[in-house]
Parts: sequence; C-alpha cells; structure tokens
Amino acid sequence: MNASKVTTLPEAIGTHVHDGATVALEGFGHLIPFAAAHEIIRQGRRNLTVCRMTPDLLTDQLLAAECVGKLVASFFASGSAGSLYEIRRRVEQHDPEPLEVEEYSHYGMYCRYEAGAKRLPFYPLLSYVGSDLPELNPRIRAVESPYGEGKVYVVPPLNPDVTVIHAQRADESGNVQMWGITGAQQQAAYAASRVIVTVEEVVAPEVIRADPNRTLIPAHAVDAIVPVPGGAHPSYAQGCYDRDSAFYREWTPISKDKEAVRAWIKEWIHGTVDHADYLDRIGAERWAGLQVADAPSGEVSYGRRKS
Amino acid sequence: MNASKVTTLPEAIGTHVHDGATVALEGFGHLIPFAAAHEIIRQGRRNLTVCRMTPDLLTDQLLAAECVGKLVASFFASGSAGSLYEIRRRVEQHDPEPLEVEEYSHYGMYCRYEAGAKRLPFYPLLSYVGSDLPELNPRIRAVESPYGEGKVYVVPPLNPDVTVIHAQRADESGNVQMWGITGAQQQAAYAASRVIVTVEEVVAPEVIRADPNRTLIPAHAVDAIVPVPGGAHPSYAQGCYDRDSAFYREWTPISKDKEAVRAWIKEWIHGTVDHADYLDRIGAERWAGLQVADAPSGEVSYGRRKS
Amino acid sequence: MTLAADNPAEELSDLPPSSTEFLATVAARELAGRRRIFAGVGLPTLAVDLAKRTTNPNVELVYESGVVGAHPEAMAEGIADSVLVSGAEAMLGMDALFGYVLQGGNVDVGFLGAAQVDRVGNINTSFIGDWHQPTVRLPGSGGACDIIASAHEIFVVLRRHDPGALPEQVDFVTSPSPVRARAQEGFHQPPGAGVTTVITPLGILRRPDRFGELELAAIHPGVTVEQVRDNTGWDLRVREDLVLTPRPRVEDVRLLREEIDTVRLYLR
Amino acid sequence: MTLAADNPAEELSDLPPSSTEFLATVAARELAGRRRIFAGVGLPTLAVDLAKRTTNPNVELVYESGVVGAHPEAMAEGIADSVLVSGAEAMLGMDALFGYVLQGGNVDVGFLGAAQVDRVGNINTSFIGDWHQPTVRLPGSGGACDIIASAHEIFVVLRRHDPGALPEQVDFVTSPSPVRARAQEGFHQPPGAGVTTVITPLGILRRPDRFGELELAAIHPGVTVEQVRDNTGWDLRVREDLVLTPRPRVEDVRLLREEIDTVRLYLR
Repeated sequence: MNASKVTTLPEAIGTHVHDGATVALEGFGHLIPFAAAHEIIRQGRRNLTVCRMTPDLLTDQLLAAECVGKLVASFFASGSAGSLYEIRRRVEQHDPEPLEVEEYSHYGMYCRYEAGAKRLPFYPLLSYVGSDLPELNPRIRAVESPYGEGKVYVVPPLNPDVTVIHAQRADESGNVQMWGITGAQQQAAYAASRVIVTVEEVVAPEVIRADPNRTLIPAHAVDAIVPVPGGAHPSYAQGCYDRDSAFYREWTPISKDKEAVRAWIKEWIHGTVDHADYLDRIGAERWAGLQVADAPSGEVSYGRRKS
Repeated sequence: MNASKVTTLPEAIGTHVHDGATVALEGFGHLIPFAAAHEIIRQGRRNLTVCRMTPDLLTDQLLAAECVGKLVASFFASGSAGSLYEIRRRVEQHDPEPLEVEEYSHYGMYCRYEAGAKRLPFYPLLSYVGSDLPELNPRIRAVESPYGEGKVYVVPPLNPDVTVIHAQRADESGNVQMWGITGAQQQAAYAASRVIVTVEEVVAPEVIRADPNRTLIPAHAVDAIVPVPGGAHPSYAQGCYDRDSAFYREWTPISKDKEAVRAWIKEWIHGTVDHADYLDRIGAERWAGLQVADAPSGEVSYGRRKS
Repeated sequence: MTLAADNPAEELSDLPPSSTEFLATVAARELAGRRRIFAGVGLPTLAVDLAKRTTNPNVELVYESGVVGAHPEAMAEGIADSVLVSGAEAMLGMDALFGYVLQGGNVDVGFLGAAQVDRVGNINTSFIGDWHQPTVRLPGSGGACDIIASAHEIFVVLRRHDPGALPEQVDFVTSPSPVRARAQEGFHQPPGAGVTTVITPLGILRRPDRFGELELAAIHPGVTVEQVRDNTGWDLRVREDLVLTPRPRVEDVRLLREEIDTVRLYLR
Repeated sequence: MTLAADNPAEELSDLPPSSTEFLATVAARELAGRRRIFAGVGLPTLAVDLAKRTTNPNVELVYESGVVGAHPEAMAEGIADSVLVSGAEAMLGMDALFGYVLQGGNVDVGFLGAAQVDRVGNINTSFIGDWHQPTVRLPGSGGACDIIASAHEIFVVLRRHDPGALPEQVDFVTSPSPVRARAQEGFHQPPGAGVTTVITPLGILRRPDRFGELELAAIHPGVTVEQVRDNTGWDLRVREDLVLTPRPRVEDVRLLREEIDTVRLYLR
C-alpha cells in the first residue's frame, strides 16, 4: 500500500489552492464540493479562475466572498431554484465590477476536460454550427475533417491547477469510488495538476478492492483525501443524504440582496470554524430530514482462482 | 417495461448478421463472444468484415471457416498463447488467398469506435507521429490544431452493421451489465446499427435497477438479448468461470496445421448443434476446472427518499 | 361536457391556458408516441412525468445528468435529483450520455424551456439585450446547444407568448435552427431537425420541415388567431388545418397537483 | 560468493544470461524505483510480478486491459487475466486507461517485448520483410505505438541479441523513437522519451537522451564486448562506465520457479 493521503481540509486547501489558480470544482447537481469551497472562502483566496459546468449557488457564494476573478462555465443558474443573483449583478450591472466569463455548452465544457485529461490539443463535437457561442467565445474554433465531411467545431483542453471534488468514499491511498451522477469528475481530476477529494467516508482498501469497477479515480490521480461527512450539503450524496431543496429555495431571496449574501457568508462561513461546525449550526433536525432510506445495490462476484 | 428482446442465437445471428456485413465482435481478453462467432460459422456467413482489437483465436476460427473477407484489428496474436497461424498463412503465404487487413494500434482502433459511437467525422490521438502505420494504413490522417500546437493524427469513425458482445447479465428489455474488463464494448455497441448481446444470465429488471451505475449498455442500444451460459468459452466471464488456458495452449498446434484447423471447425462447430452441445462435448470435468470461488463485491446504497 | 358523462376520467378542466398545468398537459399530449425524451430543466421535467403516467407509459426518460430510463418514485426537483437515479435502468457517464446517447443520434425529442424562440426556430437562453452588458443574464446553453444539434426534433415550452418571447430574430442564438446552421457553409451539418413544436400560453406553433418557419397550428380555448398574431414578433402564418387545443382532463390536473408536484415547485 | 556466506538470501545463481529467468531478474532490478509501470504482453508480465515481490513492492501495475493497481493472487497468464482484476484498486474503461492514464502522462515506464529495436530506438512488432507479403506477420502494435508516445520512458526486453533483432534500421517502425517523430515536421510532438533501456541475452543497452542512440551500458557474465558488438546491427558505442551485470540471486530464481511461474508459461 502507498502512503496515506488523508489530511484535513484547511491543510489540503492551504497546500494546493493558491491565489490566482485555475480551480475546477465539479459535481453535476450531485456531490457538489461545498465544504471545500467554504474552506476556500475561509482562507480568503483571491483571483481564482473557477471552472464549473453548473456554477450553482456555490459559485454565487465564492463570488460574493471575492474569491473569483474569472468564471469558466456552461450554465448560469441553479437548476430548479432559478437565478444566481450574485452572478447576475456582476454581469448585468457590473456590480461591484464586471465578471470575466468564458462560456460553453455543457458538452463543450465537458469536452474541454476530456481534452485536458487526454492531453489533446483540441476536442471535436457536433455542437455550435449556427450558434452565436463561437462568436461570443473565440476559444471555440473549427477544424476541417480530413475525410471530407466538412468542418466541425472543437474546444481547447482545460487543465486546472487543481480540481476539487466530493465523493462517497475512498481508501487512504486515494482510490475514489462514487455512484449516482458522476458528472465530469473523472475527467476534471485527470486534467488537473493537483486533485483534492473530500469524502463522506475513508474506507479500508479491501472495501475498494472488492469492487474495482466502482473506482472512478485511481490513487495515482489524487493528492489529498479529506474525510468531510456531509461535505456536499446543501447538495447531496447518493445513498448518504438527500439534497436540501429548502436551502436552495431559501437562497433565492438571499442571493437577490447583495448585503444579505454577504451577511450569510459572514455568519455561515467565516462564522464557522469548519464544516462540522457549519453542520451543527444547520441543526440536527434539519439534517435528520435529509436522511434517506437504504436501497442496496445488490452484490456481484469477481471470482477468485482456485489454486 | 419495454417488450422483451430475448431470443435464440440462431434467430439473432440469422436476423442481424448478413453476408458481406461489417461485424464487430468485441471483448478484450474477457467476455469474448465465442458462442456467437460459432453460430456465425454454423450459419455459413461469407465475406464479413470482422472488426476486433485483438482477433484472438476466434478470428482464426472465422477465417478457417471462410466467413471473413477483411479484418480490421490492432493485435494479430493471442496474448500469452502466441501466433494465430491461420492469419499468418493468409498474410505470409496468401494461402488460400491474401487477406485484406486494415491495421491500427489499440488506442487507434478504440478511437475508431469512439468516433463511430459519437458520430464524429474523426477522432484525434497523440499516437503515430514517426510510425510507419499511417503509411501502411492511409485511413490514419492528420489534422492541424487550430490552437497552434501543430498536427495530430486522427482516425475515422467505425460504424459496424452489427456489434456482437457477451456480458454477465442483462434484463429482458436489454439493459446490459458487466464487470471486470469492459474493453471497447460500450463504444462498439453505440457505434453499430444493430447490437446482439449474449449473456450468462437474464435477470429481473429489479436486479439491474438496483445498481444503475453497473449498466454499461442501456436497452435502447440493444436489439437482441440471448441467454448463452458459458458463451465466452474458452475465454472467461469474470466471477462466472475462468479462462480455459489449456484450450488456448492446445490451439497453437491445431492452428499451425491447416487441415487440423478445418477438422476442428468441422467437429466442434459444424458437429455441434448449439453452444450447449459444444459445452457438453467440452465435458463436465473440464468445465468444473474452470469454476471460480466467490469473491463478493460488497454493496452500496442508492438511497430512497422518505415520503 | 357530454363526454364527461360517459367517462368521468375524461371530465375536462377549466384551467386558464396560461397556467403551468395547462402547458404541462398540452406538452404531455404532444409527447405521446415519442420513444426517448431528453428532458431539460424546469417545466419539461414536470411534463415528462405527466406523460409517463398518462399518454406514454413506455417513454424512456433521459437526462443530461446521465440518467437513462428513469423510474422516479417522486417528482424530480431538477434533472440531477436523486429520485431519478434510484431505480433507473442506467446511470451513464457524461461522455456516454452526451457523446453516445445524444450525439450518437438516440434521442427522439429534446424538450427544452427557453426565453426566446424566433421565426425559424433559433433558441435564446443566454442574454436579453447586448451580449457584453445584457439587460438579463439568462442561464446560458447548459445542454441546449448540444441537444438541438443531435436530437431528432426539439419541443420548446414558453411561459409567455409575446413579441419579446417570440421575436423575428432572437437577441442571441444559443441553440441554432438548421436554417442558421445551413448558412454556415463548409460545416458538417448536425443531424437534428431543430425546433418542430413550440407550446405557448396561447397556442402551439409548428415548423413543417427542417428549413421552414414556425406556423400557428393550434390555439388554446378562448384565444383568437388575431390575439396570437398580435403577440408574435413576425407575420405569423396560420395553418389551414388549425385546430383548437383540447382542454386538459380533470384527472391530469389532479395528477399534477396531488401526485406529481405536491410541493408546488413547478406549479406556480 | 563471499557475500553469500554472510547472507544466504544473496546467494547467486549460475543461470545462463540467455535464459528467461536471467532476463526477468535483470528487468526486475531495472524496474526498482519506478512508480507506475504499464506492462505489455509476455515476459514483461513476469518481470513486473518479480519486481513487485523483490525490488519494488510499491510499484503500481497498469495493464492496457484497464487494470490499475493490480494485486494478483497468482501469476497473470496475459494482460487480461482475471487474477489481475480481482482485488485490483481500479478497473477503468479503455478510454480512461489509454486516454487519461497513458496519454494523460501518468505512466513512468512502458515495458514491452519486441521483435526488433534499432539504433535510435524504433521498435518493430509488425512485419519481418516486405510489409505487403512479409516473411513473418508479427503481432502488430497492440498498445505499443500508443505507449511509446506517452509513457515517460520505454523498457524493451529482447529474447535474442543478433543483427536481426538489433538492426541499424527496423524493417517497419511500429512504435517510433522521438528521433523519428521529430523528423515529422509540423506535428505536435508526443511527450514520451522513447526507448531508454533494452535488455538482451548479452547485456543492457541504453539511450543517454531523448534524441540519442542506443549504447552498450552493461554486459552479462561470460559475455565480451566484442561478442555484443559483433551481434549488433550497427557500430555499437560502448559506454566508458560499462558495468558487468550482477548474477541473479538464487532467491529470485526460486521465486520465479516455485511461486510465480509455477506452470512454466513464460519460463521456457
């Protein structure tokens, strides 16, 4: 077994996330790395280029906390919960200043991670023909097929300095398993120079190795494993706890009011020492309401050669 | 639930595999669809373009049975078991006639399926710079990066008329689950117009739906599900039975002798009515020697919302 | 109401056509007979749930989050809801979902919301006003620009019907019509037919073919053709076979209110 | 043999350098200190197993079949053996293995067999003789042409050392040296350093840098420099710091025979 990569969140963020860095925080509706983002806010990082397919209210929070210099993304709202007003204030009113945005479609953004993970100079897709997006974002370019079918659009690789994700479990050497919606996490991890993974649970290597097809990110791609139970709240971890949909709904009026967002950051992030403290303040009753019933996957056998 | 796609092997091959078709038979060392290939031989298909990353002795058999007009592949030997002499006779001595071969590296061949599944006109990779393979195979071409990093090689899509694979299990509507080495099966399936999947076991939909992340090929990509226990012999099915390595070793002297191969085809394929008959002739004792001990994966929970 | 006497399930509601419930029931009827539907964020999630319970029990629901063949036990509050995952037939990676399922040509209908749709079916979900300092920053493409390229056809549902939502030309083409794609010469043309159906609070617009323009195909109860034309940003053609949209069944409304959107997330 | 008196485990064997066991033990020593090894078909599979048990217990074994971090309970009979899968740390799809692990730059050593290696480290595993009707149809690239592009360096083991196996130029360049890649102007140059080490039955050849040529760095016991030069297809340079290959330990040979290749699949 390799050396343990288990560390604390302050240590992991302090070591790997620097001012001015390009940071991918991925998790498509599911396993959004909120605890890690909050620690970035606590540590007062500045001028980050934040990459996220769906910025979600995590990005609203990072923006309000003045951590972000640029946003690379493909959807500027929060699923069912509607607008992200901190983003809208920055873009519509340049309040407090304009926000630099580099914008793609979901698949285009995904393909940027894919190209990054594969060290390809570009990645082709069938989208964008006739769209204004290539004019808005000149990083979307065209390539002629050498087989005679005309041009297709391509996107360039995205290679974050650090990718931060949350997962259900990992072993201490850093083999990461997740299930449910897995988004762009594997690609964003392989594309990055450094990878921080917060997990619901650190498990024994035997648990991981009993089901190797469940490993999405092998240890060699991971730099830090941080046990942070509940680390995706208010998003969710399939099989562990559900999305705090009320929290998302409550965010809308907060987000609409510039001062309210800042007060929220002050109280809930700077006012808590860590994620355990944050969850304490969320309260046991609210947390209990997010618990889910067991729905077991069933087992398969990998077999062992008889000697 | 959708209508059942469960059928018999003679019916599936008869309906979907026609003379002159481009047929991908995938399975990378694992889950090689031998039973289906044998049925193709039994039905006397001619002039097939066979696509397989690792032709393995399955292709030696299809060649000797005169089913194959062309081979698209990336490795012309049989792993640890050495040369495939039917291929060598065709290529080295044009005996009984030359074999048309379209040759790639493994990743190049994989990328052809990838482009096929994604309906992309080409797919880039970092291989081939300085290799003679692009001169040998002019379908490997170059594209200039629009981001200024020079040219990279690309391969064209591969869209088989039919892809044939073997898997551990599926439900009757065609959701296919497999574990262990999964090779290019998902890509080859999505790239094809028709897909035949032989399986060790047809299971209830509830078994599949208890672990949706284990589904590699959803029902919408599948045309026929055929229960064929032991259908990968002499290759293996992880957790079900092991590789018949002795069979592979025994193949070498058979393969070396042109007449011996033909006698083998006559006895073991034309001389058996179906795969169950073939396995009967393999014998219970030999089959027992391929059995593996249980090695359970463990379970995870997907969770259920409490109402 | 004579039909209702014969079959109480067919009793018809008196919902206003502008209501979310009305739009959802119209959409569910439009989805009848379609096999594989890629449902976008918002009202489409509600409409496909209703369709699966009524007009199209065998429909296969696909979501950009990677869910294929969803069997949710409760209404999904968004396309990444855990209830779409538990019990699904497959959870695919994003590459497989966008690359193989969608771009591979396996989606029959992409069902999207939008802020603006124009005469030839270009969709804007990005900006109202100037791109560089817009009046409204909309959500952007998400998967929409990818879906329109490869889904066989696109349904759009609009919550408003006025010249702002249905302009002659959208402020920004997020997701292009094949009409506009064709104008980009030398490009590999994506296979999708683009927007074929737009459901609005006033009626249903359809594009008769890949390179055609939207025409009025149905008007909702109590709406006049003139009212629709006045509220559309171009000189809207009216089909000769124009029909009146049937009213939603009371049972559909009950399902929406009492079994599907019990938290009234979509039904505002 | 004085060392052996102090430490029986260090007792040295009298294996002939041409034997598979000798080659495997030399290879295992070369693999010491390397973190992540992509092992090819054949003798490399045997050598990495020995390395994991002796020189490099923490080595991470990667196979093109998708296995990452293998912990086999028995010797693998090939790169797709079920024993590599059971208990592995990860089973990745082929795209992740070739695309992210390999092409992404995460492999330290690609360890390959070959039929021919030439002066600058081009590898031939495709054809002996004319491509169109070859004397011998070899296995072809498999993953080799992909591995040489992206693994940090390549080790090759040859079962023969003669001008046929080590020609001035290979009959066919399956897997190109960076020397030959550089000659293809205008191409994005793949990051791999190419072949750095060739282990043969006579000695060890090394390329001192990315664009250099193979030089004799070690000779095996009982082999002379002249013998190596006479059996090499070009005027082979001899390094000033030429060393004598240490004999395999008796314990290594015992491991190979009694614990690893008990079925004598590789040890022929």
